[in-house]
Amino acid sequence: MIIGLEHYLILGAILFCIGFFIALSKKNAIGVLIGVELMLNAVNLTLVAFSRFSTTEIALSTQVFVVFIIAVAAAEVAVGLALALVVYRNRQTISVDRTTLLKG
Amino acid sequence: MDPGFPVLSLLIFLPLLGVVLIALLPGKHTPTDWLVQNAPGNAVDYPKWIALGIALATLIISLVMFILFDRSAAGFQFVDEFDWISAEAVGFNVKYAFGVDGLSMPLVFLTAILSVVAVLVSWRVNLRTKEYFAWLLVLETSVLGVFTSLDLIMFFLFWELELVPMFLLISIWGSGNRNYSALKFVLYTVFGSAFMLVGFLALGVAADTFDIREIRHDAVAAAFLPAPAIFAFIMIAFAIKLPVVPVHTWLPDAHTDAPTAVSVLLAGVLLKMGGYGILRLLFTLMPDVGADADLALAIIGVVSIVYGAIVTIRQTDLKRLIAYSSVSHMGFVLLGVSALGVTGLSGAAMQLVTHGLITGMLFVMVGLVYDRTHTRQISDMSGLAHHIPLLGIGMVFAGLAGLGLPALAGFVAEITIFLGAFESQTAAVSVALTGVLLAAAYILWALQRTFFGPKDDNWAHLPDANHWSEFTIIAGLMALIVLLGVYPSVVMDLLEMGVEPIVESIETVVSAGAGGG
Amino acid sequence: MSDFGFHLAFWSLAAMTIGGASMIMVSRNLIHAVVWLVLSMLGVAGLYLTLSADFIAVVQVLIYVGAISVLMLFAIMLTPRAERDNSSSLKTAGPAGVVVIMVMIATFWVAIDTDWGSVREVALTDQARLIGESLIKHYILPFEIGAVLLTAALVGAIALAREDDEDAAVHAASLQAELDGLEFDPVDVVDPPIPAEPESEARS
Amino acid sequence: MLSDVNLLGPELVLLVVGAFLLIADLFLKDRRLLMGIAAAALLGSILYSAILLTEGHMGSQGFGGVLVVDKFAVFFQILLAGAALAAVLVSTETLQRTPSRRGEYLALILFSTAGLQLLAGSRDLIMIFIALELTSISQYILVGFHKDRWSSEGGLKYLLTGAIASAVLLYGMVILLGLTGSTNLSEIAQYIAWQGEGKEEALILAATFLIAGFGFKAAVAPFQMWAPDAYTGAPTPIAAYLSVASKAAAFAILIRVFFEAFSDDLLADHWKTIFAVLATISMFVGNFFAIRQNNIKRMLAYSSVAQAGTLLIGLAAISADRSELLGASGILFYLAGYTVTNLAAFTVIVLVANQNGGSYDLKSYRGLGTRSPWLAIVLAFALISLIGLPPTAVFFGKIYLFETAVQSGLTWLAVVGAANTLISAAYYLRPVKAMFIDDAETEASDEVMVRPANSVIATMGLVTAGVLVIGLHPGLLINAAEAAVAAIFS
Amino acid sequence: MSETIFWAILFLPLTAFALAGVSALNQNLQRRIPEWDPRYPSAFKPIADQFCGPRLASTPLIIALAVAFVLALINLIDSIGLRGLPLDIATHQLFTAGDLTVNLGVRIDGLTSVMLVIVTGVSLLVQVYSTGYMDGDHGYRRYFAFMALFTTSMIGLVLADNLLMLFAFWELVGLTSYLLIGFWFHRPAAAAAAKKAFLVTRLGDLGMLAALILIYSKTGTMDIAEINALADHGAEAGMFALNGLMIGQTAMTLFGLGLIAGAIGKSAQFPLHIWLPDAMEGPTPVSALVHSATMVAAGVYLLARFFPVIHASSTASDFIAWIGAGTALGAAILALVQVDIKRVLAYSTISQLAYMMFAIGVGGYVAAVFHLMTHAFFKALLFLGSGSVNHSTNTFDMRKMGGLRTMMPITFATFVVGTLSLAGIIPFSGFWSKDEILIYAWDNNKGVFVLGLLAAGLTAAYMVRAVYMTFFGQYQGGEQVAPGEHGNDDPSHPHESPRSMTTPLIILAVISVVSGFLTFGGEFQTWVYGALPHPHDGSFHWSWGIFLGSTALAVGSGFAAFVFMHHRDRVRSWGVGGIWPIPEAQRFATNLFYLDALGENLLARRVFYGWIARSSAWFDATVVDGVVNHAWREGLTVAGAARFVQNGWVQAGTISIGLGGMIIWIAVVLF
Repeated sequence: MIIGLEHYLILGAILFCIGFFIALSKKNAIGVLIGVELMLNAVNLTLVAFSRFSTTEIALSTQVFVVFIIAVAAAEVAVGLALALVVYRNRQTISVDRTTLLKG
Repeated sequence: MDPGFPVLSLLIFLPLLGVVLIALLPGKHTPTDWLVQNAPGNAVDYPKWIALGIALATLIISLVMFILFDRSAAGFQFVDEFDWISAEAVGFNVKYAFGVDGLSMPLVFLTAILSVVAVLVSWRVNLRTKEYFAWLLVLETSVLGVFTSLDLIMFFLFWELELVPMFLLISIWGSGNRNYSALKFVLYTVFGSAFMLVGFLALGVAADTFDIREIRHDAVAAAFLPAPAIFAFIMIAFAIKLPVVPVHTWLPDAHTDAPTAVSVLLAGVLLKMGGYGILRLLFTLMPDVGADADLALAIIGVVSIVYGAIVTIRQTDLKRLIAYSSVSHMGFVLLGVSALGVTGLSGAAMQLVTHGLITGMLFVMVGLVYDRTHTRQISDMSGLAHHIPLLGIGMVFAGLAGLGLPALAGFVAEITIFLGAFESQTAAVSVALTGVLLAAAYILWALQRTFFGPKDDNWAHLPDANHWSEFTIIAGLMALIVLLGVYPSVVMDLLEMGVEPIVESIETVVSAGAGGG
Repeated sequence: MSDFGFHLAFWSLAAMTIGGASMIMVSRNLIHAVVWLVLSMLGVAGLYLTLSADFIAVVQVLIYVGAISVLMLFAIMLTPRAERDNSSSLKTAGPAGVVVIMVMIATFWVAIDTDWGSVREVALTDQARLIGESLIKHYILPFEIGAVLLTAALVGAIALAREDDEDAAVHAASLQAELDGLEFDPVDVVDPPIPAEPESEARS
Repeated sequence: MLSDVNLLGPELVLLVVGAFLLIADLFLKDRRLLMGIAAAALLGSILYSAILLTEGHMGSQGFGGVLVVDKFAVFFQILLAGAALAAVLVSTETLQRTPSRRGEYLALILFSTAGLQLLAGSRDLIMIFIALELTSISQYILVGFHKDRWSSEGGLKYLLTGAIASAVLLYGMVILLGLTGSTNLSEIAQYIAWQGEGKEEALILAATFLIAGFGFKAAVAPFQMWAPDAYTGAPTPIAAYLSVASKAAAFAILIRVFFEAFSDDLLADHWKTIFAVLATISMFVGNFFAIRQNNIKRMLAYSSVAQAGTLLIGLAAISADRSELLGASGILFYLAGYTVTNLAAFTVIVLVANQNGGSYDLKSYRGLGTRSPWLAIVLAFALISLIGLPPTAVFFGKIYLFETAVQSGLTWLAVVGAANTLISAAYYLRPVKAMFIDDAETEASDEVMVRPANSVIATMGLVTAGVLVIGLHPGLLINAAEAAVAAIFS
Repeated sequence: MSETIFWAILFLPLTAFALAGVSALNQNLQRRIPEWDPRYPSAFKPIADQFCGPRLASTPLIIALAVAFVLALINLIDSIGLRGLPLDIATHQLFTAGDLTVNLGVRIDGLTSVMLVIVTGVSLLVQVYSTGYMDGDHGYRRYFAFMALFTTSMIGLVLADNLLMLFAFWELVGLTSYLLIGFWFHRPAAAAAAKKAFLVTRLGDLGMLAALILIYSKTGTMDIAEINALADHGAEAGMFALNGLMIGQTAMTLFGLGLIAGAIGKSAQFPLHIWLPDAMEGPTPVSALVHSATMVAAGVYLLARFFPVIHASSTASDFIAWIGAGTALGAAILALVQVDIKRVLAYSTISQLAYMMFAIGVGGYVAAVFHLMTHAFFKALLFLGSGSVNHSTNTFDMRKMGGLRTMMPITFATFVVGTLSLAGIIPFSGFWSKDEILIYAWDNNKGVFVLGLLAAGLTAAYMVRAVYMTFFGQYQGGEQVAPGEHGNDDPSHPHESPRSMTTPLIILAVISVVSGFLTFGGEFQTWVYGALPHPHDGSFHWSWGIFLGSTALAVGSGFAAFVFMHHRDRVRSWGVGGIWPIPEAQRFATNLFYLDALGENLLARRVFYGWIARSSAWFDATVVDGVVNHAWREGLTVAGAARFVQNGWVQAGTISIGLGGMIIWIAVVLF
């Protein structure tokens, strides 16, 4: 059996789905962020897989894309954690099912 | 008739100028006893005088137009147009175009008259007078715009514009359950105009123009939407406005809770927008569909006439009673239209004009009575004619006009409709005849219970009509109603001129259809 | 790519990645979850290596394992123990499961069913230089914007996280509001009353 | 390369001044001055866009094809900068509340605007992603900028949802990239045209994820749920900004991606259905949820969902054949009208909140008609415009959009849209009723009036004039919108 | 004779109406305005009173009517010269609407001339009488205003040259009748009677309107002469055609029946007769003029006008013959049990009008018109006489009168003349006209003849009964004047009425005697025939058999009634209640055969108002409006409840993103 593109794509898909599930189900805001990170990792894995199995230009584009995604992920996490901190200061909790002041 | 001067624009936007004036000049906000308010020495109340002046000015302009109107030339006169929006690439072109023909001229004149009446009948309004009169004038502009627009989008614009003043006028200056009624009015109208807009757009897209004068019914056949659907869409709006059963229930509520002036305008001109629209848009632009829909229209019309009248009989609130009677009376318009002949259509148009005057007067009278008694319940009143005989005369007169008495305006319209529609809609007319009897029943019943009968000393202190504004309204409207009753040609000729092209196109279509198989 | 070593590497790294991710799903402790995240990311980095993307792998280890995880740990450490719960919300887990299964079906289907037209058998060499050149030449604008993005995030995160004088006042008022019983009232289903926001001292 | 920088001008002005503001904040303590600088930058950006327009750079691509300056982009650049300008000018109260973070606040608005402007001109997936993230991250921070209970919660929710949405969006982009081997929109289009056969599932999955991502930004149902929370929590100028600028940029990029990259006949039919259905859902959800809101910001948030639905009518119409130009120009025209209208409404909301201590409850609007008639009139005018009544901007916007639907044979969609006007009237009239009809509560009428800042009044005047001018003479804007979309479809 | 004259006849009373209206308005203004508006110049009041006093209401009207009467007489003389042929036909276009042309014009022929004289003459006398009768009444000026309007309308009705104009004035006549019946509108009975009269007659008018519409749509004309010519020609040729349009026999029958419906309503024939007795709530001169002499006769006039149409269809003519005969007998029976003198006269009116109706039905065109004329005079006389009685006793209840023959000799004498005329005693005018009708009935329809003859006998009986109760026996004291009303202050001592009232009585009595002689020589017949499409000379009919039979019956039954009344106490002691031997029959008759109850209470009130209208109103409020309101309310509730979706959790938002996206994908891929 040759391990080809499809393997990596399926792997990425599994990772994406796990991340998505975590992001959708965790109560803790940081838990949700972890899920998002997993999703982004899945995206990156998929991208790198494409990079390996296609022409040169795509290979470069995809890898550049991965770099950008990693950077953005870092920025998102930083801001997310800062916001979580502010919420915590206000509410003494970062549980998203208890921060439901805004609803309806 | 081309005056070489945008007289129609002036006419339509003059009230807006009045709004600006009212906004700039100070208003009087000191409420005084309305009985002595006009005693000598009281300060001048600018807003009402401005409103009166502007309304009179529009009346004079429209009167001049009425006189100058060339009764020998068909088509639109006083046309005033330029391209307003032209997006050629996408085919979205809107013209700023106004014009009057035989059909719209009397309605414009009617609007101007009733606006004056509305201002006069509001003479004793003391709550936020500035806004009140400003909104009244905005209302006048929008109605005039509807009657004179020659572009579908312009028509729609003015049609919608009227909602805002109506909403505020009813819900601020109204009585009873006014918020509910105002919202109900707006929602019903918006519901209708939503469909109307789609219909207009379908028409415009198919014909590649929104200009009423340029849309040909052959083009409509090429629309995405089948022509009957377009017709039905637009009809929904007009049916609600007219109103016909079963979309009429906004009308009693709106009328009951509206201030007198608004009731007058609502009954007098706003309902006419529906009938006008049917004639001007549906039958002018889609004669083929209209000709096919005649039976449906006749049935709806007859149901409105009879059912409306029967329901009217059970009303216990005087304003509500008159409101329901409007449902019945406006059914005649549909009946007349369904005749598809010059006679029937002229009658329908005539009914628009005469009902405007008559029901306007009825609402004026009820409003004046309500000002005094502060009740509209028929059961609360008795023998009012003893205490307020002059108002009694007005009320009886208006009531008799409303039941279609000869020599008064209503008779002319109704008889013309009957005569015009009988041949094509025999059964419908036969049933509709009972409406005449029912109208007599509810009006006479109401008169008997309120103005006649034993004296009620509760009302002994009531002042009769005692202000020049009241005399002016009553006498003026009576004179007009009698004039139209004994010499209807003065408007009938114009209306006939207006509907002739419509009937011609219907006949062309029908004969073409018959010839083609 | 058929040698045994490669197979072993792929499957073990895949197991590590998926296993780590799965452990996050079930872990009840947030700190444990971050540790599992690190494991999973290391697995991904390893997978990058199997794809001959060494530069990316290095970046992955540096940024995710080195920076993001640490950042998260810091944030978690700032909260009390009670807030380190990482349990799933039972209310959302069901619908979330449905959605995720749908996504999974879709992505699997697309991954397997589509002809991706994969061509190249040989891996790219000299990746760091090529990526750098590409960034400077072709993707200069995203690169610059990315820099701004990071600046914005940095500045914003600082602005949010740092506690200023006026923020203290806001918190005080906020707490006061809570004490005053302006907390959300479950009866008032229509709309939570939003009390007046406090005047800051800066207003004068 | 230098000419490329020229093309970047409008954004560059914002980025540079934004960076400068971050520093200037340290030594400039006058908030008016800071605000002035930010406003000047936005004006400069508008001016630059105008210069680009007149200098004949239209259609030039820069930076290796990732950025294009065409009339379409310029239209949005001006619109977005204008919206941001209004948001900046009404931010006096926010700036007062956060004396130590003024620079950051203004800079983030500028960065976010630059991001949105770039989005409008992007023709490359990576560029789109970065621009989107720049604006998103700035907005997350801005929403949580007040750091109180509501603001921070709104910010966090926006961020968490947004992060997930952008992950989904990325997955879509990756599938697209992997399939077509390019990040450039026109190359993607070529690929689809030549080799797209048999790969519909993947393409549609990618497109679905893109719709989800962009739809999230535009607050299209069912991707809208963040919007009410974020708007309610955010500082009001930011809520105003979000409701118009985000939506505008999202629609810009939707038009670009779907009608540059995905315009092939292979797929176009699907888009028509998808957008039509989304439009219907959005309109109903937005209007239906708005009916029972008592918080005016939240009500406008839901209304913005409904407005997004109305805008989607245009997208559906483009996808149906025949009326590409009309549909897209309809969207642009409607967006412009909606932008000025919503800004007018929000300006008044800001002012009223300043007056009454930050309340957005409808009750606090009672008797406004007598207390501050001008504010009440402007708000009423804006709300009337939002319903789509004349003589206002949205009136023609609606007519124009429904016309596009009718022209493309989507009459039912026009009917749905028109029927939704009915529902929307039911709630848009509630504040009007509160202001003019209900009696003021006693304490509210005794309140001492705070004189609003000149900048706010000026903004209010400008946007209100905009609503009126567009309402009375829509031709100009329609022609501009037409010219703008001609750049894409020709 | 110029057309102007006829317009003058029409407009003279109209001018009087305007003046009376001014006077009435002035009365109200004078009474009210100075109280409210201090600016009202007090000097104005005496001037206004001087020129707009009560005399402004009555005097111009009397003058106008006098002039009109003279003009009508001159015209009649001209008409004689022309043998009743159309004298002047002038028509003017009023308005057009498409094919419809509505004209306003006069048609003067023998029939019109006769009618004009009757209307103006009787009206003049009644107005003179009214100045006395209404003197001191608060509504004096209003009264004359209405009277003027009524006379105008009636003249217009007679003059009309086309059906639409006729219908218009027909309705106006109905209106003025409404106003006059409800003249004392503070009496609930009067207000109710007015409404009832208007509605019931309008019910009949619907038929007329339908006929009008039908005939217009079939022939395209409303001109009376054209229609008559068409009908006449068709009746001979067996086919109706005009302007190239063919009209079926059914349409012609329907047209006739429609006209008959109008006539039944206006002339109070079964089953629409129920309004007339109630209409006696109006002032007595009104009853005299409106509800006996002129307005109710309009129905007969209408049928006479359209005589060829009625006779173009045997269905229509038989129908009206039987209706008329039945009504004549039924109303006579009812008249026999009334205790209110005006009600006796009212039922008598119904009965006599029914005579004219069946005369039309059996072809007695001239006889009907002749009876119309004689009846107008003697019935006006009788009503005015009853008014005179009332003027001094304040009551119409015959049980409270009696023995007045000595106290009011002129009234008595004239009343007896009227009675003899009505009873058909030779040589009073009623005899000649009634006999002629009976001759026609004998010739054409024996059944109708029998009914008519019986009615003639009953007529004598009830009139004798009325005269006896009023003028013979002991005076029963009258009735005290009701508070706030105007009347004789001392009813216990009745006195003769003032000159203004007795003079018209005398004049009418004289006319009642002599007008019957017009029948000799056939001149009258010739005039009236002149109005038909085929004018021919008339002749005097005479039949000894019928003369003897009817006279014997009348005299016999009158004598029997007199004897019965004279000995009624003894009759009662025989154990027979009332006049009728069977109490049930008595009750049946006094309850007006329960027709009123059936029509008004059951059909109008119970079935229509209580059931149909009520359920419609319920339907409207609950279903038509209710559905909308419910949709609205439920919509709001659902909108409120649906917000649980937006529950504030981040995950709700994110799940909806995922779900939405996936549903799109699945939908697109699968479909």
